[in-house]
Parts: sequence; structure tokens; C-alpha cells
Amino acid sequence: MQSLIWLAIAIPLASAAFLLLAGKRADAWGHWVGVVASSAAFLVGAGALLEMLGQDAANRATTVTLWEFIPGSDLSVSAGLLLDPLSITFVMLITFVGTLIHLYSVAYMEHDVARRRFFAYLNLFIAAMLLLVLADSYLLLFFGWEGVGLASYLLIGFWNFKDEYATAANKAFVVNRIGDIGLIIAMGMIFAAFGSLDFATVFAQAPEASTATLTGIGLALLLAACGKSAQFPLQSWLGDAMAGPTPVSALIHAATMVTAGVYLIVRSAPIYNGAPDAQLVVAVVGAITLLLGAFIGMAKDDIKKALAASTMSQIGYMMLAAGLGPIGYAFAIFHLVTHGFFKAGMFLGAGSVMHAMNDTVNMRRFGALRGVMVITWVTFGLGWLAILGVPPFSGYWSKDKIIEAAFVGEGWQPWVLGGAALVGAGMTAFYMSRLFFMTFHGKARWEDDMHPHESSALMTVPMMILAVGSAFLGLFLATGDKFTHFLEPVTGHAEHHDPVISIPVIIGLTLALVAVGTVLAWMRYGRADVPVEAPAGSLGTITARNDFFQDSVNRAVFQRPGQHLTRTLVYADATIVDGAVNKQARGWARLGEASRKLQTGQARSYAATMLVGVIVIALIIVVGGL
Amino acid sequence: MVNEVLFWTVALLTVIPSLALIFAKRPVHIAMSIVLVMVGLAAAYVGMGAPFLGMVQIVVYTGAVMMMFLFVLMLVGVDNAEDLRETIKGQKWIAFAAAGGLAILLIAVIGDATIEPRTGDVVGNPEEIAMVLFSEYVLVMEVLGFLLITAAVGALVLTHVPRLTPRRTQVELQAARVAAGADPVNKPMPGVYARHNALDVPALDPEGNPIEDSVSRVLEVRHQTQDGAEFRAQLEDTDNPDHEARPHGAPSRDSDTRNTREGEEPK
Amino acid sequence: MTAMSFVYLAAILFAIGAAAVLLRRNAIVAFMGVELMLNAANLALVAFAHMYAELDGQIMAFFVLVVAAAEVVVGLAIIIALFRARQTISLDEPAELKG
Amino acid sequence: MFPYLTVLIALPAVGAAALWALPASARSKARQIALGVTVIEFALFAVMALQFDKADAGAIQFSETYSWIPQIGASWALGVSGIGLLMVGLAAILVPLAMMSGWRDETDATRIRNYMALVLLSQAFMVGIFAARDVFLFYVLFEAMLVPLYFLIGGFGGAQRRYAAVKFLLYSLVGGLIMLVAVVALYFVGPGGEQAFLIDNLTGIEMSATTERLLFLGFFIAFAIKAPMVPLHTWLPTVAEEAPPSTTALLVAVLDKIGTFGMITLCLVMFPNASQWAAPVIIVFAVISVIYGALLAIGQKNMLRLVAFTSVSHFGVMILGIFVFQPTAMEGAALYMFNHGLSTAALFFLVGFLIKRTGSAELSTYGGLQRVVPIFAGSFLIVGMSAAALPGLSPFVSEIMVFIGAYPVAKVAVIVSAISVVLAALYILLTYKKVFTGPEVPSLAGTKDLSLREKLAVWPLIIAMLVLGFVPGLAIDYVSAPSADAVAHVQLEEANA
Repeated sequence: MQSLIWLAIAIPLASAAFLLLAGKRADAWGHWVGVVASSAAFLVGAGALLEMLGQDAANRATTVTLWEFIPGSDLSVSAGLLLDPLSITFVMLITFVGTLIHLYSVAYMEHDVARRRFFAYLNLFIAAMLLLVLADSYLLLFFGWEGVGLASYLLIGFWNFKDEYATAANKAFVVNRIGDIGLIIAMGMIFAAFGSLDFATVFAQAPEASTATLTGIGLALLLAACGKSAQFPLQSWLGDAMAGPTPVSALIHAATMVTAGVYLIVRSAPIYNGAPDAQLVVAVVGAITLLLGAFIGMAKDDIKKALAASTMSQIGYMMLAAGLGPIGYAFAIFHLVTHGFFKAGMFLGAGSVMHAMNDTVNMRRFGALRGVMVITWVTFGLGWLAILGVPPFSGYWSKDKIIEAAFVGEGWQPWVLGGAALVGAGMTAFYMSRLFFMTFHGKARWEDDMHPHESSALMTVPMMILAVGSAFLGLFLATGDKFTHFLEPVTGHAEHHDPVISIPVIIGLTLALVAVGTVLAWMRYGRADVPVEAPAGSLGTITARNDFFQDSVNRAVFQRPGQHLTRTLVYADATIVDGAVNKQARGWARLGEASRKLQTGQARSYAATMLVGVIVIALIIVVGGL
Repeated sequence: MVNEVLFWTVALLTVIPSLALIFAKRPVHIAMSIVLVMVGLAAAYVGMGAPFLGMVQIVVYTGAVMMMFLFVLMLVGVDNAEDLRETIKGQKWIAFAAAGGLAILLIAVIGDATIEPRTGDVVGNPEEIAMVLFSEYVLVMEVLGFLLITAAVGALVLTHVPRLTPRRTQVELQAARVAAGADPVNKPMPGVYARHNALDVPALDPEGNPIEDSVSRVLEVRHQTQDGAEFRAQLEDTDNPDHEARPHGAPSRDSDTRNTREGEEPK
Repeated sequence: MTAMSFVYLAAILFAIGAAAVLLRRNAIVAFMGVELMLNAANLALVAFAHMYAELDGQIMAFFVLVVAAAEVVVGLAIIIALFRARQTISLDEPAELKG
Repeated sequence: MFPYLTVLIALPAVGAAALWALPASARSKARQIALGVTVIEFALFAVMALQFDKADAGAIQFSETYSWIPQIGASWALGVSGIGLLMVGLAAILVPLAMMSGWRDETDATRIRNYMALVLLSQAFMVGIFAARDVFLFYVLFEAMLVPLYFLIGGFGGAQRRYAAVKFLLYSLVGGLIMLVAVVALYFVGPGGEQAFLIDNLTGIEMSATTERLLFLGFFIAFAIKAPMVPLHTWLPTVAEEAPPSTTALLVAVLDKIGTFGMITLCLVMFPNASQWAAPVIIVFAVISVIYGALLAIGQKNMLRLVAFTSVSHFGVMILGIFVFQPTAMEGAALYMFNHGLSTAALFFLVGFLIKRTGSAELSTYGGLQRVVPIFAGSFLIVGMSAAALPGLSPFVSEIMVFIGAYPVAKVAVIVSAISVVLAALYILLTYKKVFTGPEVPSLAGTKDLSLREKLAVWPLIIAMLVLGFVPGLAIDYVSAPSADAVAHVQLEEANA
């Protein structure tokens, strides 16, 4: 099955092409083609996983070379897939969660006329994402990297007949592309330093490369990761990306695509291992983002935007972990997997709620949904417990490890990074509880025409499966450090380090903060009445509601000057560059006009001119002695 | 043969008349001055051992070329004295400066030149010239012949005035005249019936009115015609006494007015 | 006094002819100026022939004479044609040469 | 050996002559005849391409050398390396498609006949230029090319077409004249004789540094005008705006490649030292082109001008790839010449179809077309994404090869140029957003989707881009050896110096 792993990419890709080209004939059944394709990819992945588990830990990396992608004289890249524990983890996550979301979407998108197109895009996304994680070279990874960007663009803009949705799609793609510059430059650096883009070649040579080179590459890769994973300072697109249908938010903007940045950094571990400065920057960016996202999440009333902020924050955790080096890599991926489950589950829950509430997203209009949507309440609740890090649910096993790892180190770093992670946990508890209570508890604040009801089985079953994952996957994988050992061939073995504070204290502090956050949220949003209209709020609330004015900043710093620049350039091109050409043409015309005046038409003047000319020539000949 | 007398004679004979080119007003005077110059030059040629050329100079230039100039002058109007005021701004100064500069330049160059005259005296008499002309330069001669013929034909072409409209025949002229309102028949002879055949008396038409045109125009101009009315009255007196009641002179008009043809002022 | 004096004389006559061409508006007079210039050149040729005791200069002068005759014929014909067309022979009149 | 190249040149030329000789009664069939000729041309090219020895792609193949004007050393010398083959192929592929895209642009039978004949004539010249192995022949065709184009632009375009045609002509002539001086000078610098202008005889000749530099500049300026490099680019937007889109497609997609093609096959080969000498400045201008073109594309309100400016940007990338003298970048640039042809031609075709439907090229008149014409929108998005170098579509491979290949020697240039990746996304997505997304514009409600003819014109290009996007090796095999040769040539000279 491992050698057939290319089928996991090919099948969804073919299905996407088929669905796009099939036309209206396939409208009735096309979505099932999409589901089957995604399931097939999962089966291929599962087969490969089983085969891999049957092998020794040392031999678990397989490279499948398909064809010569770029047979250049200097740069030669093959279209090869690298199947190792890290990539198979992603394959499983993507295909499993993806298939569930496909199923969910069959019901969720039931009334959309363009459902077939939606599934085509979803399949395209699956294919691209699998290519991203299976690629055996940076170039091929970039291929998938851009592919998921495209799928994300298409899906965010799925309802792009609304102007703001189209804008959101554009924003996502463009911000992602800013990150792509980083990846392109990183590839340039890698090619310059190692002469190849293959992971195998590059990682084999990485330890010998200079720290400066590795730092440069690391920072460039970080830029790419920031774009794709919505990390500071390229986080602004994620909130707007919620314009897409909710299954998209669940799949792409929570579980898989946005975590590609983390994948990139973990995949590039050999490079980061040689560049401590780059690692530190990664960790700091992660820390900043996790606080930023949590802070924003505390103020958002839009359920999807709150979840998006939470995603940002959680990916911040992962980045922080990835920036810690070998001790963090495995936990970053671990958290990524558990987060994939519980966040996808919660997004699907949010979708279920929206479905019931006529696509309302304002949580101030929710409340008391526990009674009417029991399954959603339970599944969402399990996700909530998981993200809070309440033992024994999944999140506890992954997040707590990250917090512990963040406290490892020397100097100021453990205190700052660990502190951020710790505070973040409390904030997470607050905003997630706020979301949970505002939606499911308290008094019903529905508008009059709302008739909330539980969603159909096609939607609830995936939610239930994900909820089970949210509840027990962490425990299962953490038992005996199964998962970290599984990843060890890729992430490297981490020596045990003691955190600056002892582990039980950290656990205790974390749980205490989580408890405080939850209780605070209960006091304000569970027990007390939530006003339907958002109160004016403090400066902090306003700041968070407006995403730290990131859009205003971007507008003021990039968009406005950019528009002015283009406008000026358009003007300058017409007046200066083209103007210079036209002006000199006009100059020649004027010269012609002027010399025309010399032609007076007076024969005697011409004669005089001739005579003077003769004299001048004669003088030149005589005086010049020619 | 080259002596000072000859040189100075020639110099005065050429330079002074040639100045007429610049200062004289009447083209005829200028042409005559140039004739003088040509004769002076001919003298110089003869003096410098080119008697044939001197003769040719006189024949061609004074005899042919300058005469042709005079003919043309007569064709375009001899008597127009030219206004010597300059119309083009600065042309006068440019002209004098350029001519003066040219003269100075040429004289300077000539003065600078070193020429070693060869001894021996070659006389360009007709035989000598012919020997060279029809041996060494025979081809040039032929070409010159072509040139002269071409020039003659060219002059004809240039001065020939093509007929711009087709020639009008008598028939067309006649038709045009009738169309303009001319009387198609012959004019009646002057005189009143057979009674009177005087040329100065207009004929009378059948109603007895005088036909003014029948009298020669020359007589009208001279006011030597007679009024036909008188004779008519005489006729009436003899044949039809009833007409006597008609007041005398009523049909007759003032002779001046009568004699005036349409569109013509009385002289 | 040598034949060289005649060359000087020729130079002066040539300059006078040139001045006439530039100064006179009457085409015929200007044309006479041209003739004077040609004759000045002829004089120089004859003078040189005399100096070098060669006939070639005279032959050349002869040719010039013939060419001048041809030129006069055509030139005067042009002047007449000009006069017919414009009723004037002023050189300042025809302004078609104006650019 | 069958003289493929000569026949490839002669066939369309004869076709054009035949069209002009066509009796008035048969003029209505002019389109079909012209298309038939180009299809035969393409088939012939396909046969030739199959016989091309890929393993020896760096060598000149299908060589033909006949004496032409021996007195001045000019020969009728043809031959193609892998790059030349691709370029000839581009001409063979795009001309029939351009004809199809402009099938209904004209209604008058005589005008249709003239249009088709002119397009055929320009195809003959295009093939000739890419196949020429003689500098003089190259120059003659280079200039002769202007004639059909002048009439195509000036005779069939928009309101200001005459201005555009004259501007195009003047720009090209200025370049051509400078080149002419260099060509003449080359005769005296080179070996002379009856084959004085053969490129092979002009490589590696000894000349002083100043001479070489001047000659290089003579050729390079002409090529920089053709491959619109800032600040010599302003003719292109004007022409694009006024000329019929199918003509512009040919112009930008094929003809402008003469610039970059000439840089590789003439400038680098004949004047390696001067190329080295000028490279830093050229790279700076190339980078300026990349960014400047992209920024101006964003600022355009007219779609045709917009596409023209995207090409300015892309040509900048190609020139950057050529003048860093790295095998990978050179391969990328050569590949980009082909891929950009596919991509831009398709883009111009689509914009042309859109304008044909509504009569307006102004972005502001559009909106919400995606739901009205979904197939059109999808095709436009794919083609647009190819212009933005999205992986999976062939331009990506070439662009990334240029960037990666150039990075080791021109870091700053690559980093600055990479910004164009974002700018490209902006200009394509903003255009797509303005035209296809958002609320529907009522006046556009009846707009028709792509017709079969239009699909036939555009989809082959999309398929080609997809195939080459996933298996770029198909094309790289052709450009790899010649690119490496060109680079080796320059670097060899460097080693000697």
C-alpha cells in the first residue's frame, strides 16, 4: 500500500476534475463521488499506515518516486512522495477528518445549487493537502502549499456573489502569497546552499551548513509558515476566511491547512536544529500569536470568528512547541492532531447550530440550545473540555506537554514562553467557556422566527465520531508515549530536560488557571443574563473585537500606500515614461517645423546660402590644408 | 603679347561695365554693358594666344547670347526700370559680404599659388584647336552636340504654349451668336422703299416704323443719320390723309437716344 | 605683368557676378550675373592655358562656352515661361519653394 | 533531409499569397482556407518535432544553409536547437488558435481575407525568425515582421488603432535601426566572406572590449524593446488596448519572445564578455520590470492594458533568468518563453471574448458574471492563475526555476522579484473579483457562456498548461541542453578573461 500512496492524491484530484467537468448531469449524485474519493484516499492512507506499523521504526520512511519532475541540468527534482511517520500522521488526519466533513457537507450543503462544485473544491483541497504533506522535496511541497491556498481561496469565496466574501477570499490568498515569498526565498537559499531541494539531500547536509545560512532559511520558512498558519503578523486573513461554508472552516481553517505551517517547521527540523535564533523567533511568534488569538477570542460575538481566533491561538501553541526544538516537535504535532479533532468537531457543532438558527452566527442571539440540540451540545461539550485541557480529554495530553516544554530552557526564555503558554491556557478556558455557555446555556435569546432543531444524522454522526476522538484520542496516543515514539524517526529523540518549575506545579497552575477562566466565564455568560446587543465594552474589548485593529493597520501601512503607489505609477507611466517618448516625438516634429521656416521660398536666399556654403567649404579646404 | 596696356585696358573694360550688373537700373543698359565686358574678354583671349576663342567669344556671346537676352528683355517689357531697394532682410549685406569674401578668398588663394609658367608660345588658332578637339576630345564634342540639340528642343518645349481649349469652328461661333440673341436674318438695307435710297435713312418695317439698325453704325456715331419719321410722314401725307391727326414727332424719338445701342454709352 | 593678373581679374569678375545673382530680383539680370561668372572662369582657364602653354585650357573654355550657350537657351526659355505664367520675372515672386 | 524549416516558412507565406489571389466569389472561404493552412503547418511541425533528437537538444538540428546574397555574406541559413524548436512550436500552435479566437471579429469578406492573410504572413516571419541561423536573415525577417503587424494593428483595431500602430512601428524601427548598425558593423568585425553572417561563424571572434560592448548594446536595445523591458515598454499597453485581442495575443505570446530569444541565441553567444559586463544593469532593469509591470497591472482599469502589463512583469522574470547566467535560471527563462506564450495567449483570447460580448474592456462595467457564465469564469480563473504562476500550471515551473536558479548569484534581485508573486495574485484576483464575483450586473444578465469555437481556442492551451505544469520535463528536456550551452559559453569566456 505504501507504494500506492500516490493514489491518495490521484483519486481526489481525479474526482475533483471529474466533478468540475461533469456538468449539471452530475448534480444529483456528484457529492457522493466526492465522499467516495475522500474515503478511498483514507483507505489508501490507512493501508499505508498499517504497512508502516509492521516495519521497524528505523525503516519507516519510504520514498516513492513517480516521475522526473524537473530534469534540469543543475536543479533536478523528482515528483516523489515521502512516506514517513510524520507524513502518514497528516495523511490520516486529513483523510479521516476530511471524509467526515465530506459526509457532513452532504447534508450541510444540501440546498446549495452548486453543491457539486463544492465537493470538487473539497476534493481538490484533499489532494493538494496530501501532496503538501507527502512531498519529498520543498518544491513539491510548495506545489501542494499553493494548491491548498487555491482550494482555500475557492472555498472561502464559494459564495462570492457577496462582495465581502469575495474580498475575504482574495485577502486569504494574497496574505498566503506573502508567506509564499518566504518559501520561494527559502528554496532559493536551500538551492544555493545545498544544490538540491530534496528533503533527503538537504537534511543530510544541513548539519554541516553554517548557522547563518540555516538561520536565514529558517526565518524564510517561518515567513511561509506564518502566512499559511495565520501567525503574527500575517494572521489577519483567518477571521475573514470564516466567510466560507462552515465545513470548510472546519476542514481547512481549523484542522488541516492552517496547520501546514507547523508541518513545514517540524519537517524542516534538521534546519532549525542548527539555527537556535530562528527557533527562538518561531517560539516567540507562536507565543505572541497564542496570546493575541486568545485575547481576540475573548471578545468575539460571532461564533465562527471566535473559533477562528481560538484556532489561531492553538496554532500559536503548536508554533511555540515547534520553536522549542526536538523537545517540542512531537508535541506540536500531537497537539495538531488532537486540535484537528476537537476543533473540527466544534466547527461542525457550530455549523449545526447555524443550520438550526437560520445561519445566524451572533452568539448573543443563541442561548439555551442545550435542550433542543442535545447531540450537538454533547459533542461540542467534549470538544470544549478537550480544548480546555481538562484531563483526561485529548487536549490535556497535548497542550499540557507544550506548556511543560515551554518552561524548559535557560535565561528569560522559559519564563516568558512558559508564562505565555500558561496564561494562554487560562484565557483559552475563559473564551471557550464563554462561547460554550453563550451558545448552549443561559436564557434563549433567539429571534422570533427561530425554530432550532437537531440536525440530521448525516451531520451528527461525523460530529459524534470527532467527539469521540476529542475525548479519547489524546489518552490513547499519549499512553506510553506511543505517538512521540512513533514520530521520533522524524523529529529526533529529545533528551529529557527539567523545566524551571517542577512538572506537578505546572500542571497544578494550569488547571487552576483553567478553572478560574471557566468560572469567570460561567459567572458572566452562564449564570448572568447576556445582553442581546453587545455592550460598548472597555478599551481591551474593543481592541480585541477589532482584531487589534489589524485590518486598519494593514490598510494604513500597506493597502493605502500601495494604492497610492500604483496610482502614482500609472500616472507616472503615462506622463513620464510614455510622456518622455511622446514628448521627444513632439520635439522632432517641432524641429521639423522650425527647419521648415528656413525654407523661405526665396530663391535668392537659397543662392546666398549656397554661396556662403561654398565659401565655408573652400575655407575649410584652404585653411585646413586638405 | 601680355603687356600692361592690354591688361589694364581689358581690366577697365570689364570691371567697370560689369559693375552695372549691380548698380544699373535698366536691364537694357546692363545687357549693353555686358556686351562691352564680353568684347573686353575677347580682347584678353586674343592677347593670351587664343585668337580662335576670342572670335568665338565675340560671335557667341556678343552676337548670340547677349542678343538673345535683349530679345527676351523686349518680350517681357524693356521699359521697366527696376527698384533697387532690397526686399529680403539682410540680403544686401550677406550678398556684399559673401561676394567680397569670395573675392578675398580667391585672391588670397591665387596669390598663394606658385605656378611655374612654361616657356613656349602656343597659339590657339583654328587648326590647332581643331586638331585637339577632333582627336582627343572628339567624344566630348559629340556629347556637346547632343547637349545643344537637347537645349534647343528644351527651349521649344518650354516656350510652346499648348492650346488649352479645342478650336471653335464657325458653326459653333454662329450658334453661340444666335444663342446670345443676335438677329438670325440679314439686316434690312437702309432707305425707305424705292422712294429713297439714301444710306443715312433707316428702313421702315411693314408697319412703317423705322428700323434703326439698318443704318450704318458709322453714320450713327457721326450723327449723320436722318429720322425715318419724316419720310413716313411724307408717305402718309400722300396716301392716307387720315393720319394727319397724329401729332408730329410722337413716334419719333430723340435722335441721341435712338442712336444709342443697347448697353453702349453714347459717345 | 603676367597672365596671372588675368586670373586676379577673373576672381574679381566672378565675385561681381555672384553679387549680382544675390542682389538682383530681375531674373534676366541675375542670369547675366551667372554668365559673367562663367566668363570669369573662362578667363581664368585661358590665362592658365597661356601660362602652361597648353591648349587644353582653351579647349575647356570652349566647352564652357558651348555649355553656357545651351544653358542660356534653356534658361531664357524658362524665364519666358515664367513670365507667361505670372506676368513677372521677379525672383522673389515664385514662393512655391517655401517649406 | 526534408527541408522542414524552409517549408514551414514557405507554407504560410504561400497561403497568404493564395488568399490575396483568391477570386472575390471564394473570399467567404478565406477563414477556412487560412485555418487549413495553419493546421497543415502544425501537423508538419509535429512531424518535425518527432524527428528532433531530444538527446542532442543543444545542437542545431534541421540545418539548412544556402547561399543567399554572397556579396554581403548573407545566407539562407535555418536550424533550431531545443529552444528554437519550442518557439517555432509556439508559433505553430498559437496561430490557428488565434485565428479561431478572432474568427468572428470581422464581418466583411475582404477584411476577413486580409486579416487571415496578414496573420499567415506573420506566421511565416515568426517561424523564420526563430529558425534563422544567419544574423542578416534574422535582421531582415525581424524588420519584415513589422509590415504585417503594422497592418494588423492599424487596420483591425479600436478607435486609436492608427496611433497604436504608428507607435509600435516607430518603437520597433528605432530598435531595428540600432540593430542594423550593429549588424553592419558585425560584418566588418567578423570573418567576412560569403558566409559572414552565419551565427556559427560569428561566435568566439576576437574583438576589442569596446566594440563588443557597443555591438551588444545594438542588439540588446532592439531586443529589450521587443521584450518590453521598462522603460521601453510603453508601446505594448497602447497596442494591446487598440489592436484586436487575437492579434495582441500573437504579438505578446510569440513575437515578443523574439526579444528574449535573441538575447539567448545572439547576444549571449556572440558577445559573452559584453553580456557579462552589462548583466548587473540589465538585472536591475529586469527586476524593475517585474515589480513595475505588476504594480501597473494592478492600477489598470482596462483589461487589455492590464494583461499587457502582466506581460511586462513576466518578461522581466525571463530577462532576469537569462542574465544571471545560471543553468537553472536559464532553463527557467527559456521554458517561461514557451509557457508565458500559452498563458498570455489564453488570457488575451478570453478577455477578447469578454469584450466581444459586451463591447467594453473597462473593468468597471463588469460584475457578478460567475453565476451567468460559469464555464467562462472557470476558464478565466485557471488562465489567470497561470499568469499568477500557480503550481500545476506550467508558468509556475518556469518562474520558480528562474527564482531558485538565480538566487545563488542574485539574492537581492530574487527577493525583490519574489514580491511579484503577491502582486500577481493581486492583479489576477482583483480582476476576477471585479468581473466575475459580487452581485450580478443586470445589463450582463444575458451574457452567453463560452461557445464551442471559443472553447476550442482556449482549452487546448489550458490542457497544455496543465500537462506541462505536472510534467514539465516534457519541455525541459528541450531547453536544458541549449540553456546549459549558452551559460557555459558565457562562463567559459569569463574563465578566459
